[in-house]
Amino acid sequence: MNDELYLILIFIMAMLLGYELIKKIPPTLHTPLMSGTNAISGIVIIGSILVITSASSLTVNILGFISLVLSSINVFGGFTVTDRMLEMFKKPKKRDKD
Amino acid sequence: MNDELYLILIFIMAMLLGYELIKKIPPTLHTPLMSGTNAISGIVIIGSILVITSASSLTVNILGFISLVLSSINVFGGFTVTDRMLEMFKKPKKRDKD
Amino acid sequence: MDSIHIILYFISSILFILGIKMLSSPLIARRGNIISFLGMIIAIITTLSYVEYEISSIIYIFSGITTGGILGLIFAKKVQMTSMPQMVAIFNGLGGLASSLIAFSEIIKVNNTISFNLISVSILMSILIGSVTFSGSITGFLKLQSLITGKPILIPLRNYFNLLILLSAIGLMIVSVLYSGNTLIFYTLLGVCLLLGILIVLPIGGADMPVVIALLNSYSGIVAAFTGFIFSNVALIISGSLIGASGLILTRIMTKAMNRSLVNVVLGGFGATATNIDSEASDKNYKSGSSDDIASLLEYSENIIIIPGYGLAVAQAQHSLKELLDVLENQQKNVLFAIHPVAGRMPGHMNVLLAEANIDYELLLDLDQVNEKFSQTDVSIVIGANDVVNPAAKLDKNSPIYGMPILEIEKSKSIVVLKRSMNPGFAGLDNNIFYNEKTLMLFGDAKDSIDSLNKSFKELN
Amino acid sequence: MDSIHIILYFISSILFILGIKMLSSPLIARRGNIISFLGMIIAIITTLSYVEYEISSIIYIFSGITTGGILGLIFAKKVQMTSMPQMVAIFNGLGGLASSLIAFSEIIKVNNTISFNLISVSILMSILIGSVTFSGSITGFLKLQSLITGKPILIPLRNYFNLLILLSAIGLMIVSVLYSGNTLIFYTLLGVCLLLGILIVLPIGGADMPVVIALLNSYSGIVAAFTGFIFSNVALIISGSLIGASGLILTRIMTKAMNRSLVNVVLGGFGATATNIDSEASDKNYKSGSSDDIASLLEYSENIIIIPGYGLAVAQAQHSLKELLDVLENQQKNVLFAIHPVAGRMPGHMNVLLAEANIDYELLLDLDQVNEKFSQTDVSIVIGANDVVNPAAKLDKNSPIYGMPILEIEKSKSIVVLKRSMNPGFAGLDNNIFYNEKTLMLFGDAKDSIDSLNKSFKELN
Ligand SMILES: NC(=O)c1ccc[n+]([C@@H]2O[C@H](COP(=O)([O-])OP(=O)(O)OC[C@H]3O[C@@H](n4cnc5c(N)ncnc54)[C@H](OP(=O)(O)O)[C@@H]3O)[C@@H](O)[C@H]2O)c1
Ligand SMILES: NC(=O)c1ccc[n+]([C@@H]2O[C@H](COP(=O)([O-])OP(=O)(O)OC[C@H]3O[C@@H](n4cnc5c(N)ncnc54)[C@H](OP(=O)(O)O)[C@@H]3O)[C@@H](O)[C@H]2O)c1
Repeated sequence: MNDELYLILIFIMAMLLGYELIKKIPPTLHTPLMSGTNAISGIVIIGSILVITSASSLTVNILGFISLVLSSINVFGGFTVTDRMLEMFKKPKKRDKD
Repeated sequence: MNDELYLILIFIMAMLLGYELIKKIPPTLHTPLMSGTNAISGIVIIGSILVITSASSLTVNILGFISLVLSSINVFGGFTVTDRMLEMFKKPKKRDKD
Repeated sequence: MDSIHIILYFISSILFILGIKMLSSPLIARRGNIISFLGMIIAIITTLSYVEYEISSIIYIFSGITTGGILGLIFAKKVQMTSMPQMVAIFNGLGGLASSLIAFSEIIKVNNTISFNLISVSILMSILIGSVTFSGSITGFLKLQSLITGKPILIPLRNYFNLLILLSAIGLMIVSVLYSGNTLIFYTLLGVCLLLGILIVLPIGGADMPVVIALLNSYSGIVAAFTGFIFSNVALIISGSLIGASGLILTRIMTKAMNRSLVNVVLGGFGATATNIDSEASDKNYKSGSSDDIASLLEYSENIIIIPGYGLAVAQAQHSLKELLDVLENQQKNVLFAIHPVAGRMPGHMNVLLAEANIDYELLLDLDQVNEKFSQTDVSIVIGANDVVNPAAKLDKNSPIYGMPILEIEKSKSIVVLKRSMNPGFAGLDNNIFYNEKTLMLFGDAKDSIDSLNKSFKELN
Repeated sequence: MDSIHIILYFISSILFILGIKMLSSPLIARRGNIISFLGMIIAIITTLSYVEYEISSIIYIFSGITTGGILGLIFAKKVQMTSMPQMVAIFNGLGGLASSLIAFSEIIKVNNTISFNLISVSILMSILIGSVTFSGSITGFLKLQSLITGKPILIPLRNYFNLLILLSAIGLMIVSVLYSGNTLIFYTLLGVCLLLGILIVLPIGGADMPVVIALLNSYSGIVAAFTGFIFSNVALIISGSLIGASGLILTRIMTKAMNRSLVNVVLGGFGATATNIDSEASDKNYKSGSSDDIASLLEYSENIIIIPGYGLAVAQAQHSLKELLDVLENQQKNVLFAIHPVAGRMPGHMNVLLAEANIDYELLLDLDQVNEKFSQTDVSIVIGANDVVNPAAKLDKNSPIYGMPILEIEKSKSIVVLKRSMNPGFAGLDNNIFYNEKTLMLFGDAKDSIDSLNKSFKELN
């Protein structure tokens, strides 16, 4: 009944939570953050699947297909490139510090 | 339709958000935090009002009344005592620091 | 309840969130508290705006809020800052009882018929957690106020017994769903839960009480959230979960600072066996000085660190301490305060106390910051603290406080300890630092000792 | 969609949250990325588990994911670390386009009949934001890749014109609700929005592009959340809002580090007028040295700070730099790196670059940490940086970068600058530090210069 309203509240709560979490990420990791969120934005892949499986016409099918390809690029490209980047940060070699 | 489920999700999101917020509160303010959250827990005052206004019997009315009194103590006592405490923290006098 | 009311409730929740967020800095914390209060007012007005009234309910509501409000205000004005732990305990208890009464009324309203759904489960959980919170908090209060002994009260096999009671409470909850409609079950459930709260808290020693209170604080939030599920109310749900998170984090901070686990605290008994002090204690030598001795020691010192503890709160010596601070600062000495995370009896207890005496919070250093400073310190003045400077925590593997990080005052050039006797602190342990050759004891109530120190110091100058 | 699917979607959202949270430390960041990926997999499988298939849709889905996946993987393996800004721009664009196509399909499905409710509004907003994100990102990409000029392209009265276009887009949205059922309106809307995206980004100068990209990143999140409202899908809503928040925060960090306001950036034109370099520039004297000169200077230095900038990335000189670091450290010299928050072209650009060369991130200091160190520094080596060390930001009130905090290398005993010419950096400003008497210029591509420096240094020893 109040479904839509509650979804909006969830949206706002997630924004606030995101704000608190991301504020704490050090500048060192800001580029991986950008490409990582890029990858997550590929979540619209869900929408593409929903469009295709409930498609009523060829046009819709094609639109859904295109958006599926685009969002899959985002997902697979995004996570892979972020992983490539983060791998570099993995192990700072041990050094004798002052 | 999915109201209840969404409310549970909101509950979890609020927990996570609370966790992030409260982790950042400095030890200096932990006592005010405890009494402040005490005051906020007086929010069950809403429940007491709802019980009274939909009361079907004297017993319910009395139960509602008692819980209303208790939660009002929490609300008014809690915020006042927290304010008293925080007032002390207000202005550190200026000092020449090294 | 229309959409507009849900939105208003959400706004009030956002204000609570903002209010808590503003507690992150002492400068804006007070405004944060006012914002939370505003959130509360919005929540109350919103509720009053959509419920249907009879004349009688108006009277109940008006008189209820007035009575509670006045009682709360009186209480808030009268309570001593040193009694904060007790106050938080009582308020937790009130919150728990209120929630459990609300849940009870809901059961009566539906004629005891409940089934397996979110509302019924929330009602049952509210009764369980609410009444445990209530009776547990009251027991904790009685212990803190020394109305019953602060020592752990140990019933044999208590943990099995408590488990049995918890299981029977859960059993009753299941029965109440299966044989719905029976009032007696609920009264029994209520009774069992109240008993459980008492029995859980009784075996817990006084030193662990603040942990338990933080835990009960968390419970009072969770029960508010369950109340929220009963009424599908976002304000209750969100603020309840904030409180729940807050209590849990404080619990964790305290147990971590004491190097204990939560399970270890809750199982109880801590401090009950540790009281048999090392018998050689009485053989060891300590030096005790007069306030004049100490004043002249301070006279020739440059860097001074003061370590306040529970005794400062008991003696209400914070204002005298502020005077001492002023006197020392007038002599161009560097004075700092070392605040251990579990000094006193509440998280942040010392901070509130020193703030009350108008001592600048920028002088207060926490464990990490201060421990590297002791080696350049001329005098460490311990005022009514004990466990937080006990080296046994670092050295003695068998000590019950082993592993707790402490303030490392033994690194400083000399040590002065203000307390009334050689008696142990809350953990009931002897403290080798008092027998250190660098240490000078000044016996007496902390306030009296500081006052005479001030006098001696002034006479010197 | 049953409750169980909502719960699964929520679990996948929690994994995204956890994954982002783990980006707070380089040590666990990689695991965090894998956790986010897991969240994505769960979301996809959940979706596939409850939709109804025809044979054709199975083919579409399978081939779509495979095609996209392979393209994505190829792209991810091939892309240079220096091209990150472009890559992020493209990915933003793809996300925006995907969302806007989804919204478009939904409109077609309901036969263009929309009304004033959350779903319809979300559809319209998805089209608006999605296509602006798409065309804006692609324009940004073209500029970054220098396929069109990086300079601001300034159409007269552009801001009024853009406002007009935005208003007409909104007008079209309203019309589409009022005269529901008309396909043409939606095509017009799409066209107008695409135009808007291009026109918004065209006047923005290359130096401001990263800010715009972060902003578009935020948009791509918000549009995902709107897609979530269309399908009542919590995974889309929550992850969309996380991305939205992330982009906004990065935007704010960058504008703050440049001491600009977001409005100022978005109105565009920055750097268009600033290119007329101070005419006296050519009169001023600078000293230029050979790699041998600099090697012997370094030979007698103890504390060295390296300031990398955009030129390091262009020259791909990070591996040579690592070699230089090793050589210097072998000589027991203290070498640190000073990372300005907007050095390079992306937030954290330098960090990624140096990490790629296996330079320990503990040697990387940020603005606050490093500025107090310059006074004890013997040599500051500036490699392909310019604006981030331009004292005009502190001294010249009329400079477009006035107020931006800079790395204060003028405090160090001597300065070495590696760049190709006396040309200005991205803000198009002359830099007085190059004419400082402490400064020695080493002209040439950064990689070549560092390599010859390494050679000279080795010959010395
Ligand atoms: N703060 C928290 O959140 C928290 C939470 C849980 C547990 N605890 C526990 O509480 C303890 C706190 O350590 P602490 O060092 O602050 O206190 P403590 O170890 O309890 O020692 C307090 C000392 O103050 C002295 N004292 C009492 N009244 C005094 C008075 N009027 N004037 C002068 N001295 C007086 C007592 O010695 P005399 O009797 O000889 O005077 C006692 O040794 C720790 O064991 C900690 O684990 C604290
Ligand atoms: N990082 C971000 O997130 C971000 C965001 C928005 C804006 N920006 C802007 O980007 C700028 C960053 O400052 P910056 O100091 O890093 O860069 P910069 O001011 O753009 O200076 C880069 C310098 O590198 C030199 N260079 C270029 N290619 C080279 C090569 N192959 N070898 C050697 N040197 C080379 C150039 O001089 P020559 O041509 O003489 O070689 C140029 O002066 C700032 O204006 C900042 O506001 C950055």
